[in-house]
Amino acid sequence: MSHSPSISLEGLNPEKFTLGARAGSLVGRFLVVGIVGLAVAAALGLTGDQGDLSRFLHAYTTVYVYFTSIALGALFFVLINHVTSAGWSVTTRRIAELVTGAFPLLALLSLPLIIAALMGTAEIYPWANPDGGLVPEGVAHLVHKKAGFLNAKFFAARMVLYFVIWIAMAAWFKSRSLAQDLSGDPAITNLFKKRSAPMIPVFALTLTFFALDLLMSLDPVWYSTIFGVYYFAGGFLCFMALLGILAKKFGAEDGILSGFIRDEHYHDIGKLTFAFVMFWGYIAFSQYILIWYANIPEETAWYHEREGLFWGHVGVLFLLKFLVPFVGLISRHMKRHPQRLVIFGGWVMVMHFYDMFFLGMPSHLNTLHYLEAQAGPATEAGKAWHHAAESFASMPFGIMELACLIGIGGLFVAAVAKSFASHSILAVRDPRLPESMTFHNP
Amino acid sequence: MEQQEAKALGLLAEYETPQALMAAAEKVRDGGYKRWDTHTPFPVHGIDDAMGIQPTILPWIVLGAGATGTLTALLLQWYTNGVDYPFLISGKPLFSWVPAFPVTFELTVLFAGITTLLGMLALNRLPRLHNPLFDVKRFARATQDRFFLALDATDPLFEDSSARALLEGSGATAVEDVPDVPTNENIPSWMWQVAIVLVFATFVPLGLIAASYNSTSTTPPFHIVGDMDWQESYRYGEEVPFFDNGQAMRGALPGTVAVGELEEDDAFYRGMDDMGNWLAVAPVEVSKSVLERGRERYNIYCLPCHGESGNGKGIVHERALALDTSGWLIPRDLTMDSIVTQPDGQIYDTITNGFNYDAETGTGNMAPYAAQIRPEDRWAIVLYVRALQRAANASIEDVPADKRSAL
Amino acid sequence: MSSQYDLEIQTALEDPTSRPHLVMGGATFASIDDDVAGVSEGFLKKTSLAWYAMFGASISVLAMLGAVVVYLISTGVGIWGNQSPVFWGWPIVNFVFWVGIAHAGTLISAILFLLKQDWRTSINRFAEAMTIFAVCCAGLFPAIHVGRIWVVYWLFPIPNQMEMWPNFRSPLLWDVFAVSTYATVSLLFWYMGLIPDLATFRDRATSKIRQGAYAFFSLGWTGSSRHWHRYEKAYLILAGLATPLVLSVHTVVSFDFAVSQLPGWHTTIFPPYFVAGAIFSGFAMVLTLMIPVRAIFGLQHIVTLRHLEVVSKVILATGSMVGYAYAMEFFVAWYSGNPYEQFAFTNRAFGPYAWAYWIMVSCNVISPQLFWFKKLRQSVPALFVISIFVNIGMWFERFVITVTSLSRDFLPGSWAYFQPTPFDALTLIGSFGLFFTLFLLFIRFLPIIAISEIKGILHKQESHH
Amino acid sequence: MEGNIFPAWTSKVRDLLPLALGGGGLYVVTLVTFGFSPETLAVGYQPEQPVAFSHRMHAGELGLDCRYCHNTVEQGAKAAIPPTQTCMNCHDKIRTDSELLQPVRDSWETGEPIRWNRVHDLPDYVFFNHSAHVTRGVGCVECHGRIDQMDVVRQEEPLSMGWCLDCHRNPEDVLRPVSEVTNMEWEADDQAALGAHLAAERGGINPPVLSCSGCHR
Repeated sequence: MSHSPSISLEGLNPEKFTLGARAGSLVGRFLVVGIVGLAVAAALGLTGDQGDLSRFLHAYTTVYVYFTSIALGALFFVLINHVTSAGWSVTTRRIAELVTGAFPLLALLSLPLIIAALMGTAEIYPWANPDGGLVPEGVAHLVHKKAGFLNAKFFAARMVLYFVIWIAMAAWFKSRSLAQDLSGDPAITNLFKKRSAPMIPVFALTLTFFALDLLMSLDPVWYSTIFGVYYFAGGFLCFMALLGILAKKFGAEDGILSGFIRDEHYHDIGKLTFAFVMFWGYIAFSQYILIWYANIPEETAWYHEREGLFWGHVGVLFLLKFLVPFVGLISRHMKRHPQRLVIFGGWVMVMHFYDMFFLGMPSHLNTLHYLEAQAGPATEAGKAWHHAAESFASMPFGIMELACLIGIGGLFVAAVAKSFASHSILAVRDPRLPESMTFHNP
Repeated sequence: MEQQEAKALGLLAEYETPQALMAAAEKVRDGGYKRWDTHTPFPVHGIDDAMGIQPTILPWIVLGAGATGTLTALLLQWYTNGVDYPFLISGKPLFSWVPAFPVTFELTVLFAGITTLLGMLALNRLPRLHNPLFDVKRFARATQDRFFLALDATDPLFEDSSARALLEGSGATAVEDVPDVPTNENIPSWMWQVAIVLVFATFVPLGLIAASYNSTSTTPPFHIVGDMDWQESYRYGEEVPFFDNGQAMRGALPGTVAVGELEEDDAFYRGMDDMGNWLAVAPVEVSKSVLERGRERYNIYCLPCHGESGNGKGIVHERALALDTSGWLIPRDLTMDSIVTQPDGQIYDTITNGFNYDAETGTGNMAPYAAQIRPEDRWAIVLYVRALQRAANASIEDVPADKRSAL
Repeated sequence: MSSQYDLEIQTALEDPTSRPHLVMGGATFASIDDDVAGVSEGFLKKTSLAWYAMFGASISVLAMLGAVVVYLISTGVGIWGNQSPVFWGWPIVNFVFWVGIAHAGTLISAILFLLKQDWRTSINRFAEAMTIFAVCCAGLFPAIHVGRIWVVYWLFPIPNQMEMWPNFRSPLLWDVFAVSTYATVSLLFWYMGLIPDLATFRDRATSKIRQGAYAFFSLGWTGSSRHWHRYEKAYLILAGLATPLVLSVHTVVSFDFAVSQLPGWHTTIFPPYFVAGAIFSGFAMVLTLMIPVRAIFGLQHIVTLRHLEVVSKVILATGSMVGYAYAMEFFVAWYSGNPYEQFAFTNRAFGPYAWAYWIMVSCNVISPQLFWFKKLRQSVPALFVISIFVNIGMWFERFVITVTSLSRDFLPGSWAYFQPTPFDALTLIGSFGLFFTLFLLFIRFLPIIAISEIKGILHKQESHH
Repeated sequence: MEGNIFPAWTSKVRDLLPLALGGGGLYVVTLVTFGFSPETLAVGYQPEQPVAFSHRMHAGELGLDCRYCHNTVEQGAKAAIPPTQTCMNCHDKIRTDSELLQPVRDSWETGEPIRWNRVHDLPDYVFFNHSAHVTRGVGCVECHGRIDQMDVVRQEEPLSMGWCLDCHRNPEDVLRPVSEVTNMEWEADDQAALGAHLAAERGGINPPVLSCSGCHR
């Protein structure tokens, strides 16, 4: 029985756990990288033809929902730990609280999409301009039917609402938690528990509709009731993977949280990552098998489009995002080994990006096909669109996607780093800190 | 039994608390003892280290069982639905990982789950219903509120006095001998007798099966699940109590004719022209295939009496003569002139209605074959009979010139 | 039904710096034995009249079930209300209802074990037993609804003279595997948990028969630490196996419906939604049964109000998930623009079965929302009443799903109104007879609380001070 | 608990238990496999008939073609049991005073059919068509055995579904020229070559992959 290291928890100073310049130096660098990346992407997208605009907006959306899902995962981590009065997670919970500091940036980054919708840019949201020629004729009546929900103004209003709610939630937890660093008031912990419970349904609904708005409505015909859960499962999984990586970074021998993040924490983070690998696999499989089995054209079309792209089969996605980390993380030994946890965490984060790519980018291919059909397949323009579609399908990850990834990713890292730079990354006077320091996994 | 003084099988020490037991366990471990154990009412965490227990291999066994389950399920589904009896249902592939997944998962868990319990029991050598420790009265509290350390006398380091001293000095509230209470180690003979009787009893059903395997019997076949084998609908040829004549098959109502059975074509069905005269020539096309058909039908229905060549010396006739049946009427030689000169229609009529036949008594020279032979086959037979007549009365001129030499 | 311990908890202030005691009343190892074994031993000394009365009632209902089943098998499923187009009527509703109830036990024993939720120890044995009995009741319905129960072995891949195999691409066959695996693993899990406690019973027993029986079933358990080591590992593995298993069972049940193309059935959220609903109904049943049992046998210090409150929170959480699923179904039905989908859901809420739908919504969605109030979470009568509402609501949920969609299929010419016959009702009532008969035998002869696990908790509690 | 309740030999019983369970399992499997097989339950059924009609005599020694009596076999699903008329074709003249033939004469006089006992009886849910087989070269002998050697007819084959499938999956082992279907003694010089040729020529013999209603309707 290895009891906790002999760290005295009396009089811990939040200052000591503030990264300061170590993180602050990243902010400026990543800000520049991010802005350059986005500028390149925007330049490519806005100066080219319809196809480039479509590609830019799709790539932007894909990368955007990826990083937003991580922030949402972090927010959920905070909520669920409070509502269950979790003790083990206390030494890692602040990390999640600080990651949610990216929400204001993400709100800002939603503007291009809101503007695109308001301007009726059918290249990304065919419903934003139902007569813009990018809705196949046979389903135009469906898009009109849905106009009560899928219209630009309501879309913009919803986006604003989501971010108001998320920013408020994240800010409240962060500020209260930071206040507890100074006061150590256990009443704050009780308040967390009390408030976090009703926040969970609000969180669930906003996340669901966010996923519907940004991803599902890329194809305004297709629908799946499980879609919100699918997006949630992937996002929380990705955040747990990130948490494992950050925990290793801060908890290593020379890390700022050395001694505070123990093998038991890696084990628990590993277990949650493993559990959500399974949960994501479960949700993804449930959606797939039901659509595969019923074989209804309007549903299977969505998967069919996705099988024409990149690795080309949903089975590959299962293999990479489910089976590999499942086998990798099944043993207790792997979960308690931080280096391996980081390897599989990194793998999961990449695969979650592939998942978002799988959800978002095929819609661009559709757009190209529509453009081809609109121009007439026999015409010069039609042939050009056909060629564009072929070349995109053969290599869908190009400069545009890379620029968007660097752009939004850079800004996201900058925002998170800023958050880390100015606050303690340990909830030093959380009443359950001692428990977190001594608990044992069976 | 010879020794009056029972030798102790070991020592049992009792402790009040898990902490005391843990401390004692560390001492015994450090003392180098190998054959000893602690007994507690609940799993005491940390005692594994205190006793030096190595991690169990159970997880690996379970992993193996789970993998076996996975493989079993996949092979089973692939082989049964994809290979052995491929059966296409609602356009699904014969084998695909998507619908195969649920059963694969379940069997993996089933195999692994059963192995977990059985593996745990096997590694623990359980069930073990007899245990010398049960003979120590205070040991009953091992499952209640006391903590015990048992030292086995077979341990190489075990020496009563030193071991006792070690335990007594370890904070034990009591140290006691584990008595060697006499017990029967060998399976009693009545168990063997029962087993032998059982083994012999198993031969009875096997014998019964062997006796009826492929063997002749007047007992109707036994249908294990017979409920749908005989349904409440009657079929042709079955007996049914509902109707007067007890037959399931219903005849046509008097005065009605089934569709297609009007048989209004006199020439074809009766062999007569409009005036009631026999047709001289069969109203069917003459071709090799019809003649072949005629030969085949003739051989089935006519040959038994009239013989292969139509000479009236068929095998039934031969047999009738051999039996010396008084009532036997010699079949006609179909190649005789009186028949050669008959019109086709008349021969047809003979096949249909018999010859010299009295329908009332059912007797006559030849019975009617209308029920057995279809009209077009009767005409085919007529043509074939003509061929037989021609062959019987043929001259060398009838043989094609190039074949004559063969005769 | 409340006790001094309940009052103690109701007035206690939460202190996040320490974990509250799960076992109260100054319990010791020995007193736990007395309390739990006393339930069973007390019976033998002087079996309570109430038990005999309840057992008599249950077994009569069970006998009635036997008679109904015999009549069903000898006559055919025509005695039920199932007919075109509602071929899946009452039996499937009851099957899904009971399987759902069965989920709580494994959830409590396996998932909460993995989540290190120590409070599970007070109720896990009880819930596991409930699981097994509920699976028995659930298994009854598919078994008898096939009509020709004697050929039920066709569901298993056994070589035969027909050289036919079951169709592994059918979700109904997945059900066979899922439910039988679940029943087996639940039974193993339950039995494994029982072994040390049966040994305790054995060592306390005074009559030869009891000693012999408990000695036989406890397999010679001596509490050896070497045994405990493997035992705990096995328990952990079984928990790890049972966790995805419990999810898979109701998922596969949901596949029975959702792989079809029938509007109202074919919706992708069915798998997690069914699982949430199953846990929801299972926990409600745990409350319904646990509240009277703890009061009758004086177990309020082991199954404290705190336990009941946590259960109520799980009910609130899963009830909200179910509500989320209802909402998503409705929204997406509209969003789909598919007239069949839209009709299916309008028909549910306003069609001929609207009454059932609104019973379902008020019991399943609205009633658990009352658990937002701490006062109600800590009021034993309120917990009891709401848990019964949830049980009713979850039965109606299955009724609504099964019957509304089938009774209004794609072909208006075949539309009909499903009405159960008295035999339908008697079969359902009879299944409760089976459940309670088994349950009453369980509380009379077996440890209804995991004694050794409670002792572990007690030890933990003590060593914290 | 006081003292041991179970004697020490219970551990030895435990060690033998896997053996006993394994043996018991094997025994039950054997029992079911052979006990429930049609070879045990159905094959060899040889009911007594109301008339001591000898197929050996009529079909074997006399060499009457099967179709002389079972004349519907080429057109219908059933190979009809002949009416009394067919018997009387000859027996109004042969053995008219035989004791054995008394039931036939009675039947003829009263018009009551002779109640033959059915030997080969497929379950009612099986749709079997004689003509489909006989006119495509499946010999009578394949299902009924050497009828021409039986005084009293007996069920030779299991008539189980698996038995049907075995043949349908390997039709080349049994197919013969249509002209030889009633010939009980016929044997091909090279069945493998002939069977393969005939199976390819006829086609559609393999068990139905698309629906059960090929045989169950």
